[in-house]
This record gives sequence, C-alpha cells and structure tokens, in this order.
Amino acid sequence: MKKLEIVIKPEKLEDLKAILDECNANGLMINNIMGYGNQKGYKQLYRGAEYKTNLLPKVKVETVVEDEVSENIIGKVVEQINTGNYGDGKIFVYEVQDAVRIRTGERGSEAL
Amino acid sequence: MKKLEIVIKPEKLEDLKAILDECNANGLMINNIMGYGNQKGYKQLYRGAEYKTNLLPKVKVETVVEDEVSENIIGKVVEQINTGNYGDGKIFVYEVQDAVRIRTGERGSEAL
Amino acid sequence: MKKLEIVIKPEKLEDLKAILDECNANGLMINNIMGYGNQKGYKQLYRGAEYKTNLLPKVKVETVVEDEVSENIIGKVVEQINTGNYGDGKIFVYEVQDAVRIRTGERGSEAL
Amino acid sequence: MDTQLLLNIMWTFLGATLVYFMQAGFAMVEAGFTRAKNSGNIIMKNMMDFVLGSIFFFLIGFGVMFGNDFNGIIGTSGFLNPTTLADAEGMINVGAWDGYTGLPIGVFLIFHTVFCATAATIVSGAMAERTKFSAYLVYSAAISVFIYPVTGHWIWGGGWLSQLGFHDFAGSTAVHMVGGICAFIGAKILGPRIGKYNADGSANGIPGHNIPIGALGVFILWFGWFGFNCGSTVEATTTIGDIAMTTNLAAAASTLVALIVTWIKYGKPDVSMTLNGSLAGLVAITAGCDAVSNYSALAIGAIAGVVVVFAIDFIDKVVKVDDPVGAVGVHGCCGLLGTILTGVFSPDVSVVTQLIGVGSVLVYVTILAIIIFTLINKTIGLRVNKEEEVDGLDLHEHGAPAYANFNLHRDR
Amino acid sequence: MDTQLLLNIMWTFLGATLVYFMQAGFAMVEAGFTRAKNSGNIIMKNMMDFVLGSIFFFLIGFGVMFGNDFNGIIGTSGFLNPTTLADAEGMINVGAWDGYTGLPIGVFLIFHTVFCATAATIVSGAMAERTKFSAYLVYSAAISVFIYPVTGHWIWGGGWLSQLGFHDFAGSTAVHMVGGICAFIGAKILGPRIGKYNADGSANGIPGHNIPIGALGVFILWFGWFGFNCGSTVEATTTIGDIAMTTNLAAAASTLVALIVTWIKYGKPDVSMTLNGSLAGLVAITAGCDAVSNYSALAIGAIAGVVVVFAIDFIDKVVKVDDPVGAVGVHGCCGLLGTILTGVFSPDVSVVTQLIGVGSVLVYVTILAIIIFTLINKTIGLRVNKEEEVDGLDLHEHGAPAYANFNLHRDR
Amino acid sequence: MDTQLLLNIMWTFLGATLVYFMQAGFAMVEAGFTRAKNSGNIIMKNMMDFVLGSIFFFLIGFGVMFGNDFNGIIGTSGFLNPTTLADAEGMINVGAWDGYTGLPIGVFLIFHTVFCATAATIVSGAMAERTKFSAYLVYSAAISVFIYPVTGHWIWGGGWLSQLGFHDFAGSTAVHMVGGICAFIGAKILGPRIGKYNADGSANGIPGHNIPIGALGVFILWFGWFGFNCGSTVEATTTIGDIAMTTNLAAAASTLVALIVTWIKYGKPDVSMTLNGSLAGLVAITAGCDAVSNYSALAIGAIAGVVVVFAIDFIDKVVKVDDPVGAVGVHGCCGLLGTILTGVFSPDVSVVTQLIGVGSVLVYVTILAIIIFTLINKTIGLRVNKEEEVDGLDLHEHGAPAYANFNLHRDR
Ligand SMILES: Nc1ncnc2c1ncn2[C@@H]1O[C@H](COP(=O)(O)OP(=O)(O)O)[C@@H](O)[C@H]1O
Ligand SMILES: Nc1ncnc2c1ncn2[C@@H]1O[C@H](COP(=O)(O)OP(=O)(O)O)[C@@H](O)[C@H]1O
Ligand SMILES: Nc1ncnc2c1ncn2[C@@H]1O[C@H](COP(=O)(O)OP(=O)(O)O)[C@@H](O)[C@H]1O
Repeated sequence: MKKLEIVIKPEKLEDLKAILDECNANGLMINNIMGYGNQKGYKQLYRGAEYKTNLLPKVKVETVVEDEVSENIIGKVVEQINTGNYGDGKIFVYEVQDAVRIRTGERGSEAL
Repeated sequence: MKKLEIVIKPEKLEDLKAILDECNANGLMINNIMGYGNQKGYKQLYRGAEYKTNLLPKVKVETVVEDEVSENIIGKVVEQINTGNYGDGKIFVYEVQDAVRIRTGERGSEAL
Repeated sequence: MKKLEIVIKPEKLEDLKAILDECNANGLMINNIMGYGNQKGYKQLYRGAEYKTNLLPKVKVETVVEDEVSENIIGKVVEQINTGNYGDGKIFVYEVQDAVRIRTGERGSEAL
Repeated sequence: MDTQLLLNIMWTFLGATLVYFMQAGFAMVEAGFTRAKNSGNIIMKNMMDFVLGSIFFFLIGFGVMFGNDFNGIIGTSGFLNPTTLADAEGMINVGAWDGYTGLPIGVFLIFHTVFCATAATIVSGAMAERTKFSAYLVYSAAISVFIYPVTGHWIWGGGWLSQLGFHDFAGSTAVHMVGGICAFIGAKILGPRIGKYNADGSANGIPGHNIPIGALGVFILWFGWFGFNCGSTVEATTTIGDIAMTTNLAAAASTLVALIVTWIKYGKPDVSMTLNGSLAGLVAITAGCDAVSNYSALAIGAIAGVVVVFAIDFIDKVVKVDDPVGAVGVHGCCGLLGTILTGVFSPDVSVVTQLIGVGSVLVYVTILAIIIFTLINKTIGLRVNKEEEVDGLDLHEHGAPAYANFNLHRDR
Repeated sequence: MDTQLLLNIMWTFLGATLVYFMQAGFAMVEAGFTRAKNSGNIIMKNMMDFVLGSIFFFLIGFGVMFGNDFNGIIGTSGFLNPTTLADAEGMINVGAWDGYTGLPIGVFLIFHTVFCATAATIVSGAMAERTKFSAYLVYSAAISVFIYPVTGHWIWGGGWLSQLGFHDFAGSTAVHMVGGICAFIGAKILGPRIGKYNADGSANGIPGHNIPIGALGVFILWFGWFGFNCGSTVEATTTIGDIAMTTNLAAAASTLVALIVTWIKYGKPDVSMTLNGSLAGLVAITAGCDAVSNYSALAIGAIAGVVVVFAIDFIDKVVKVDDPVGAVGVHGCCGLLGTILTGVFSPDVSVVTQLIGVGSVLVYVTILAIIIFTLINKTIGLRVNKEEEVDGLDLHEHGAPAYANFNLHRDR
Repeated sequence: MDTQLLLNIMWTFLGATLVYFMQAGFAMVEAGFTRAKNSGNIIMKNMMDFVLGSIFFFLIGFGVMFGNDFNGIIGTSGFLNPTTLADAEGMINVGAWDGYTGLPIGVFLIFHTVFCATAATIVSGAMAERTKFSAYLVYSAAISVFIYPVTGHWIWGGGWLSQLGFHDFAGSTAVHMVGGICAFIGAKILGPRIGKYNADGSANGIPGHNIPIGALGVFILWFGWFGFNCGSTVEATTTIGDIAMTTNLAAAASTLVALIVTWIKYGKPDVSMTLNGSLAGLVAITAGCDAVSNYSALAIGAIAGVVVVFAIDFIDKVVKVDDPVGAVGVHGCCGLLGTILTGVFSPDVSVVTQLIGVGSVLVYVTILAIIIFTLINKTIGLRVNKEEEVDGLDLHEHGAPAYANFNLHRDR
C-alpha cells in the first residue's frame, strides 16, 4: 500500500477528484494548506504598506491505494493536471504499513 | 515508532481523545479535513440549484507512538468508535524514522 | 529523501521559514492544526461556564528534502526555535519513497 | 391639518421603525452567540417570528388586544379586519393609557405589530440550536394570538391591570417578561443541547461563533430601544429626552456593573455576558423610563447588572435549563425586576400593584406556554433528532451551510 | 415659521436617511450571498455606486429628471447647478405628483439622490464576482445620467407617464425595475461565472459565504423601506401609518409564501431564497403602497412570493443568465409585477396605464442598458480574466483579502 | 403645546439617536480593520467608551461643558446633577450658538452625551490590539471629564472660542480632532504592534480580518452622520436638507478621490483606505456643513480625500506611529483640515479665527492627553505583555475567542 500526497492548486481539485474516481482510489483526504515550492509568493500592498505573502493557498489530497494503482494515478495526474507553469504541484509517495477500517476492524488491503 | 493517522467523524473526537489519553499517547495533531471513502457525499440544493458535496467534514488525528502502544490504540478505536455505519473512518499506520523534541534536542523514543 | 514534519507554535513560523530558506529546503506545506503534547491545554470560562481547551493551536510544517539536508535542518531548528518551554514542539522524520513534479513528470530527487 | 396630530403620527411611526430594526439586533445577537453550524436556521427563526407575528397580530392579535373589552380580560372585536376598530375619522381610541391622544389606526397598528413581534423573537435565542423549524413556526404564530395580546390587553388595551394603575410604560412586563417566560418554558421542555451538561451535572460553556456580529446586535438593540421607550409616548411630548436619558443611563450602568461582576466572579471581564448586561439594563428600565429620575435609572440599571449575571448563572448551573443566549435572564428576570423596581423608585407607582401585575402575567403566560409547547411537542415534536443537532440545523433543515467558504471546526 | 413645512422637511429628510441606509443593506446582501474571495470588491462596488450616483445625479441627473420639461420626455435645465431649479424662496415645485406641496431644494435633492443610488446599486449583485472594477465604475456613472433620470422624469418629474396617471408611488418601476433590467442586461452580456453551468447546461448552486450578514442586509433593507415607501409622501400626512402597514404586510406575506414555495419545490425551506422573498414583497408593494388595502397588500405580497422563486429559477436554469443574488428576479420581475398589480388592486389606477408605463420603461431601459454595457465591453472590457476570477477579485483588483485571518476553502 | 418646540425636540432626539448608532459603526470599523484575535476586545472597548462616557459626562462632563461659565474657560456648575442647569420650565439655555432656541434639559443632555462618547470612541481604533483593557477604561473616563468637555465648553458651551466667532458647526474640531489627537498621543506612547515595523524601519501591512463588517461600519457611520450634522441645528429648520447635501457631497467626493489616489499611488484601488476616505470627507465637512455651498463641499471632500491618504501614509511610514485603523489621519488631520477650510470656503467665517481655534484646542488636548496617558502608563501600564499580544487580547483579557468555530491562521 502506498500513500500519495498530491499538492495542487485549489482550482484543480475537481479535475483531480475525477482522476482519482476513474482510478478507483477508495477514499481521499483533502487539506487546505499554504505552501510554496518553485513558485515563490508575491507581495501585496495593504493600505500602501507591504504585506508579504510568500505562501500560496494549495490543496493537499492524500489517498492510500494499492501499489499498482499508485503508478496509474501518478501518470494521469502528470498528464492532466499539468499546465506547464510553476506551481502545478507535486506528488510525494510513502509506504503505508497497514490500514484499518474502523467499522469492521478489517486490516490491510481489505480495509482500503 | 509508528504514526497512526486516524480519520473519524468530527463528533467522535472527544471519544477518541479519551482513548488516546487512556493509552498514554504522548501527543496528537488534529486536522479538520474534507474526505470521502465508502460513505459517499450527498447533494444539496442552494436556491434550488444543485450543489454537490461529495466531501464530508472529517477529523484526522495523528499520533506518533511506540510500536506496542499502536496495536493497543487500534484495538480500542475499532471497539469504541465503531457505530457500524459507513463513514466510521479508517486508521492508516506508517513507520516513523525518528522524532526530535525541539525543546531538548532529544531523539527517538525519548522524544515522544 | 526524507519528510520532516515540524510542529511548532504559530508565532515561530517566520523563524522556521527563515531556517528552511537558509537550508535550501525546496518547498514546504503549512497546516494549521490543533494539538497537544507535554504542554497540556488550559481551561477557559465562557459566560462563567467552563470551556475546556486541552488543544492548542499549532502549526505543522512539512518539507521533503534530501537526507543530508534533513539533519542540517533538525540541528538548526533545535538550536533556534527552542525557547526551553513546554510546547516548543517536535519534529518527526519519515522516509519518502518517491517524489513527482507534476509540471515536468520528473521523479525522485530531481523533483524536489 | 392639525400639526399636533401629524407630530404624533410621525413620532409613533419613528418609534415603530426603530423597534422594527430591533429584529435585526435580535437576529445578530442570537446568531453571534450560538454556533456557526446553526446560523442560517436561527436567522430564519428570527425572520419568521416577525413575519408570522405581523400576519397573525393583524388578523387576530390586534382584536384580542385592542378590541372591545370583555370584563377587563380580553378584546373581542376587530378580528380579521382590525381597521374596523377605528372611528369615523380613522382614529383608534382605546383610552389605553393616561393622556393618550388618539392616532390613525394604521400607525397605531404598525406600532403594536412591531412590539408583538419583539416578544415573539426573544424566544428563538433560548431555544436555539435544537428546535425543529416547523415546530418553531407554530409556536411563533401561537404567541402572537394566544399569549402576547391577552396580557397586552390587560396592561395596554384597557384591561384590568391598566384599570388598576399597573405601570409598564414600554413593556418590561408586557413584552420582555412575556417573551422571557415563554423562552424559559420552551427551553425547559426542549431540554439542553447535546454536550451542554456533563454526566456529573456540571455545565460546559459553548462559545458563540461570531462575537462581533453579536455585539453589533446589541448596539442595534440599544439604538432601537430609543424608539421602543421614547416612542411609547405615542405622541410628541416634551419628555422625550428625559425618557432617552433614563433609558441610556440604566443601560450604561447595567453594562458597567455586569462587566465588574463578571470580572470579579470569573476573573476576567466576560464579553458576551457584559453585552447581556447592556440588554438587562434596557429591559429593566423599560417599565419605568418615564417615571423615574436619572439617579433612579442608574440604580435600576446597576441592580439589573448584578441580577442578570447571577440569574443567567443560576439558570445555567442550578436550574440546568440551557439558554444559549441568556434570553431568560435578560428578558424574563430583568423584565420582572424592572417592573417591580418602578414601584420602588417612582413615588406615583404602587409596588403592590406592580407585584400583582407581574404575578398575574407570570401565571397566565406560564400556563399558556406550557400548554402550547407541550401540544407542539406531542404533535410535531419540538426537537430535531440527534444527527441533525450534531451536524447542525443548517445542513439538515435548510440544506446549505451559513459559511460556505470558511473552514469551520467542530466544538464539543 | 410654517410648521407644516418644517414637518414636511423633517419627514422627507427622515425618509432620505432611511433610504440611504439601504445602501448598507444592499452591500451586506450582495457580499453575504456571494463568495468570500470577492467580498472586498463587491463592497467597493456598492460604495462607489452611491458615491458616483451622488455626484453625477447632482451634476446632471437631477436636471434631466426635474429640469424644465421638454415634451414630457426629458428635463432640460439645472445642469451642473441643480439649486437653480428652486424658486425665490428656495423651494422646488415641479408639481411631480398630486398634492405635492413643495419643499426646499436641498431636502428634495438629497431625497432623490438616495433613490437614484438605489437603482444603481441593484446591478452590482447580478454582475458580482466577475466584473472588472473600472468598467463597473463607468456603468455606475452612466445609469445615474442616462437611464434612471430619464424614466424618472417620465414618472416623477412631470413627464408623459405622470401626465397619463401612471401610478408608481415609491418606485417599483422607477427604481427597482429600472435597476433590475440593467442588472439583467449586464449579467447577460457578462456571461456566467466560471463553474456556474455544467457542460450539459445544468446549473450549479454556488453558496453565498456569509448568510448572517446577508440576512442582516435584508433586515436593514426592510427597515430602510419604511423610509422608502412612507417617506415618498414627501410631506407629513395622516396616511403614513397606512403605508407602513401595507408595506409590512406585503413583505411578511411574500416571505412566508416564498418560504413555503421553496419548501415544497426543493424539499427544504431555502434560507437565501426566503430572504429574497422578503425583498420581493417590498419591491412589489412599492408602487401601490399608498393605494391598496391591507388585504390587497397581503395578496400582492403573496403573489410576489410565488413569482420571485419561479422567476429566479427560470432565469437561472432556463434563460441561463447567472445572477448570483437574484437581483433580476427580485427587483426586475417583482418591480414590474407590483406596478401592474397596483392597477389590479386599486380602483383608482388603470391597469392599461400601468402596462403602458412598465412597457415603455422596459423598452427604454433595455435599449440604453444594451448600448452602455456593449460600449463598455468593447472599450474597457466588462470582465476580468480567468485567473483573476478564479483567484478572486479581491486579490487581483484590490491586492488584499477580505478575511485575512480566516482559513478559507475554495468552492467549485 | 408649542409645536415648534416639539419639532425641535423631535429633531434633536432624532439626531441624538442617529449619533448613538455611530457607536455601532465605530465598533464594526475597528473590529473589521484589525485582527480576528482581538475582535472581542476591541468591541468591548467601544462599548465601554460609550458606557463610561454616558455616565461620566452625566456626572461631571456636562457641568464642565455647559455649567456657569468661568472666564470663557470652563463650566463650573451642574456637577452630579446636570438637570439643575435647567430653568423653571425645564429648559436649558446656554446661548451656545446663534439662534439657539432652547430645549428641555433631557433632550439636550442625551444629544451632548452621544457627541462626547463619539470623541472617546475614536481613540480605541488607534490603540487597538495592544492596549490593556483596564488602562483603557481609565482613559475612557478621563477624556469624558478632563478633555472633551473643556474644549467643548470653549466651542459650544459659550466659552471664549464661541465668543470669538469660531465656527465648528457639528464638531470637526470639538469632536473629531479632539478624538484624533488623543488617538495619536495614545498610539505614540503605546508604541507599535509587534511585527508592525521591520528592523530597517519599514512598515508592514497588517490586514484587517473582516472587510465586510468594516465596510458596514462605514455605511453605518455615514448614515449616523446625517444625524450628527443635520441634527446639530438642534432645532427644526428649513436648512436641514442643505446640510444633508453638503455632508453627502463631501463624503462622496472624498471617497472617490481617495480611491483614485490609492489607485495611482499603490497601483490598485485600496479597499480599506477608500473607506477611510469616506470618513475623511464626513469629518472634514462637519465644521462647515451649514456654511458652505454644494461646490465648496465637493472641494472640501476632494481635498480631504487626498489629505487622508497622505496623512495616514505619513503617520505610518515616516512618523512611525502605528494606528491600525487610520483614526489619526481620518479624525485628527481631516478634523483640523475641515475646520480651517470652513474659513476658506465660507465668506462669513474668518480663517484666522479658525486657526486660533484649532491651534488652541490642539495645544490643550495634546498636553492633557500626554498627562493622562503618561499617568496611566506609569501606574496601571498601558500595554499588555508580549505573550498576550501575540496570542491575542481576546484569549488573555477575556478568556474566549471571538470566532470560536472558525479555523483562524496567524498572520505575521
Ligand atoms: N520539497 C517540498 N517539500 C514539501 N512541499 C513541497 C516541496 N516542493 C513543493 N512542495 C509543495 O508543492 C506545492 C507546489 O510546488 P511547486 O514548486 O509550485 O511546483 P512546481 O515545481 O511544479 O512549480 C508547493 O506550494 C508546496 O506546498
Ligand atoms: N483509501 C483511502 N485513502 C485516503 N483516505 C481514506 C481512504 N479511505 C477512507 N479514507 C478517509 O477516511 C474517511 C472515512 O472513511 P469511510 O470510507 O467513510 O469509512 P468506512 O469504510 O468505514 O465507511 C473518509 O472520509 C476519507 O477521508
Ligand atoms: N507523540 C506525538 N504524536 C503526535 N503529535 C505530537 C506528539 N508529541 C507532540 N506532538 C505535537 O507537537 C506539539 C508540541 O509538542 P509538545 O509536547 O508541546 O512539545 P514539548 O515536548 O517540547 O513540550 C503538540 O501540540 C502536538 O501537536
């Protein structure tokens, strides 16, 4: 089992959800975060005084999937969410040791 | 050391905190997320137009504990948080490589 | 590649950002969470009735970095963010299996 | 054209308009001092209180209150068409209070409509966050027909209390205590919100979600109260400013005293309780604002400032009736208090008469409120189910959140 | 000093003041019923509507509306200095409507300024969340010069419609329908918000971000409407209370009926649509509030309560014009409706004349609005670019978020 | 009954009521333009300003302002019981300004109470987010006793400035400049908020947390200002509408000009600064609203619109006094400016006298404010400690958050 941590621009969330549905990801967790990577922040003026925002609103979507599903999702995301601009986002992949469905107590792949 | 990522319905938070206290989890991080799993979302009407919410508010609680504590917590959560309904939630288990207490610089289990 | 999960008091965020910049962390994700560890919460009165807040607002900063950068950051955080008080926070370290830059499809270290 | 008459009309209209605006104040106070997940619902209840009050008071309530008097107990004419209660010149003249000079029926009607709706809307706050919307609508119509106009008739419609010399100038009893008692009965029958009381019986604080709009509501209410009290002359008089002064001083004193009391009692000056203090002073001075001196007003306010804090605490922790916004303490207790204190501080008003007045109103309203809420509870059911309450009434009763773009977190 | 004159002045001033306050109501409704990322922008548009309206109506609009009549079509004097339209005593006397008694020019000016600005501000809600700020400012000046004062002259400035006996007491047509039509044309030319319509043409709901302040806006508008309607006597009369009653009953009936209709139609009582219902009743009664009975007011309100829900639905789902706050349904449709119903319910008003009136205003305003919005669109451009719209207008047009300390989440 | 007297009473009462409501406006502006973590606190300060102002002005301030004149400097009677300043008919007659016709003491008292409280409440915004609550209460009482009534006596109480012909119709100097100077001294002694200035001395923007309620505050203030300026006739006159026109045009011009200036200066039209622009115009026209033409009002507003932006910028970036809401620029600078411009634009007012007036008030208020704030600072301490400021005053000073259900994030 892998956890994919997919960080994207908020306006891409619907597209990402469509991809995950298509790939049969069993569930997801959505987090509104602030972040920055290669796309650095910007400066704003509030009442004429500078107001630095090097943080940009991003959405972090986490999904735990079987190993084989993982590559499938990564492929589609790179293909479809990509706009070619800084700030398109990243995916981080982690190993998941176990999963538990609270309702039933099932463990491992069963629990996804 | 393991990290447990426990996703539950918001109204179960107090119960979960009680369990974690009981099991001597040393700390926790609470995140308000939106999610869906087997419990799919619902449709709402706003001014008569559809307003899809396939996302439901969930609480994600993360706690890093010793390996032996981990199973203890999982057992109690499955037992006590379970209502038998879709949406009861899940637990994901990850390996933690290291922990650091910023105040003292302690590492590993000491730092929990 | 490692993921550092750094939990600190909200008012230390600017300092932490400075450290990460200095250590050339390539990106970060900021989460406003509620948490507790050794620093337990407090009780407040609202209209004279107790209102328990054992949860305190914390900021969780995640950054994925090369293994060697990781120790560098940990060292600086312990040194500079430390005030010697409960609640200074913790760092958790995880192994990251892979990273993907959505814009280019690059994988692994390249993608950081 | 008789300019005095025009002055009286303008004056009464101005009062009515300001009292109307108090609806906004109540809506903001009640929304601000409860949780975000129920904000749309509480606002709808406030709105519908006014709507149903306007319609049912027009159709029936006004006749009950100002129709031909039957034995000092109830009005008996003007139903469905209250304008028939006017004379040939279109003037109403019920001789309701001394020196009352008569007004065209229209302006008199609108003035009393907004007062009736004020009594109704007090209740929504005490019953907030758990009352079924449909059930609330039924209650709201019922108070405008069966409760408010009856005691209103006694006090202002030429009924037995007005004949007795009961002094309730702008409605500490007629409006606020009536609303406060209904609020108490409603909240009692309904039971506390989930999570309000612990297993050991101790009370939890459940913080309001938006103190700034709650405070705005208090400012709006204070503003509107100048119309409520000064407008209750229903004629242009030279005493208007004096009434404004007693009103304002009582409110100021009560706010200050409530601040100090919470500071001492809880260690910190409590924001929402102090704001309740402002309303407590306003409620308490309402009965006697035309009859007491400035210093008496300060005293009445100061007493109300102490009483409101202890009353709310007592209801919360001892009586264990869950009143999220403190409506019972503010309107019920301080309405009663202020009416009695009018007798204490005004040489022209008898304490005994005041006691008879509040006592009889208390009994009547309590009985009627018990009957009405019990009937509703047995038929429609007063309370939403557990899931609806936990998720919030906005989601289940109206299908949309009040703060769609905000990340909210659950409180207890 | 002539007290009747002073009474008239005070009265008209009071009305103007209350109508001014409606600006706050519009700002809150429009901000509350749209998304958080555009709140600063929508509020600025409301503010600038009033600002530009005040300035341009003073400089030009007032002369167009009340200057020397040219063939019943347009006023032709008083430009740049409207006070020249007063007589030697400083009184304006345009004989605008029956029994009009004359007022000093100053109070007359301020009264009509706030009415003009009300028409302008209706539009911002329908064009919310995607209109370029600079373009909006140009529109806002244009309506105060080329649109509102012209039809205003016809109806209230002694023009051909007033000569014909067209009855629009406080402006269902002159203010609300004019604003509503401009809103429709503007929203149509602008196109829908990104994400409003799906590929299959079905409409998505985009929930407003702050229902409590939206509701506060409605309470403020209702409050201000007492000034709007009752103040439109522009003199102190004995009928003031009657007008307040019809106004209030229509609004109450419309709110209740809209609540019921949404309950039946959507399964749950919709909060924001019910609040639209309140405004619908107020808009509809505005034309005939002085001329219909209380029961007719209830009927007009009830009809408006049905119409507004179906109209908003129709515009949203069939016509597919994206009007985030329902301004077209409320002000356009119910303005038209109320004007015609005045003819139906008042024995003294001819339905035919009413139809001629609304028809001619409809045609003129539609043509002018198409010209103005098209010109702006071709030159400055009406719409922000995609990125600005997605990120929110506050960020790109003003550089600062409206809710800096809150965690917001993106809706669709 | 003398109808003119009744008209005057009603009029003055109406003005007082509207001015009272400005308290709500200040509370919303100050809360909206500061951070969420201090919202409950700032609202309490606004509330207590009014409360303490009401009580202390009644007990002492009114006597200082309107008691028997001592050498044109101070009033010396009526302490603790201001109603003793009335004559046998209950009328006050201080001959405060030309053509002043006398009013019952009650209405005169309430009118001046709300003006006094306005001056006091200006200060809370400039000292927001870091002032200790208890210290603030002491200041608030002090301004109502030692500062406002003294200069108020000079200007409106028959003191030396009124004898000199100093023209400050509704209080650009007497209310706004007095408040603005106290705000400046207070903010200066207090020091800037943590994080406001960088090590290199450059200023950071700290965005307000709720622009919609801030804007609502501005709308409420504008609304209330019609009472402030027009009500300051303290009698029903035919000029009421003219005053409303100059007031409105100045505000409109100032808003528009501030918008344009920020647009040019910062590249984007700044929302909160434009809203400051509205207030700037209102403050500036207040002194001469009865004495200048409509075009002069436009000019005064336009000048104020430029001045306010540069003044706020200057105070923020050069003087480095941290005034979160711009109170000093708006009330202090534009109050001074407007008073002087009255001399420039009105043929009947001497610029020299105006300069003497603002100069002497400036000196007196500066000295007294320095003394009072320094005394408080040395005894109670003006400022909360670092932890309290960082965590927010709501948490530490009142024990409860203002937005309990919202996820907030920390700004800098
Ligand atoms: N090394 C990293 N560690 C943690 N988060 C990161 C890292 N790199 C990027 N991110 C997150 O991903 C988001 C998008 O990254 P970005 O650098 O803008 O993508 P790109 O490289 O395609 O321009 C950032 O805002 C940040 O939150
Ligand atoms: N495979 C998954 N990956 C990530 N999050 C998941 C996954 N499955 C479930 N979740 C999270 O857990 C929450 C509860 O899961 P749910 O499917 O409702 O539980 P159950 O299977 O017991 O009905 C979901 O809302 C989602 O946020
Ligand atoms: N074992 C843990 N698992 C998860 N989160 C933890 C754990 N320990 C601490 N935390 C998080 O870190 C934050 C700071 O920890 P804290 O105990 O206050 O630090 P310290 O031990 O230096 O006083 C807590 O509020 C909590 O959110």
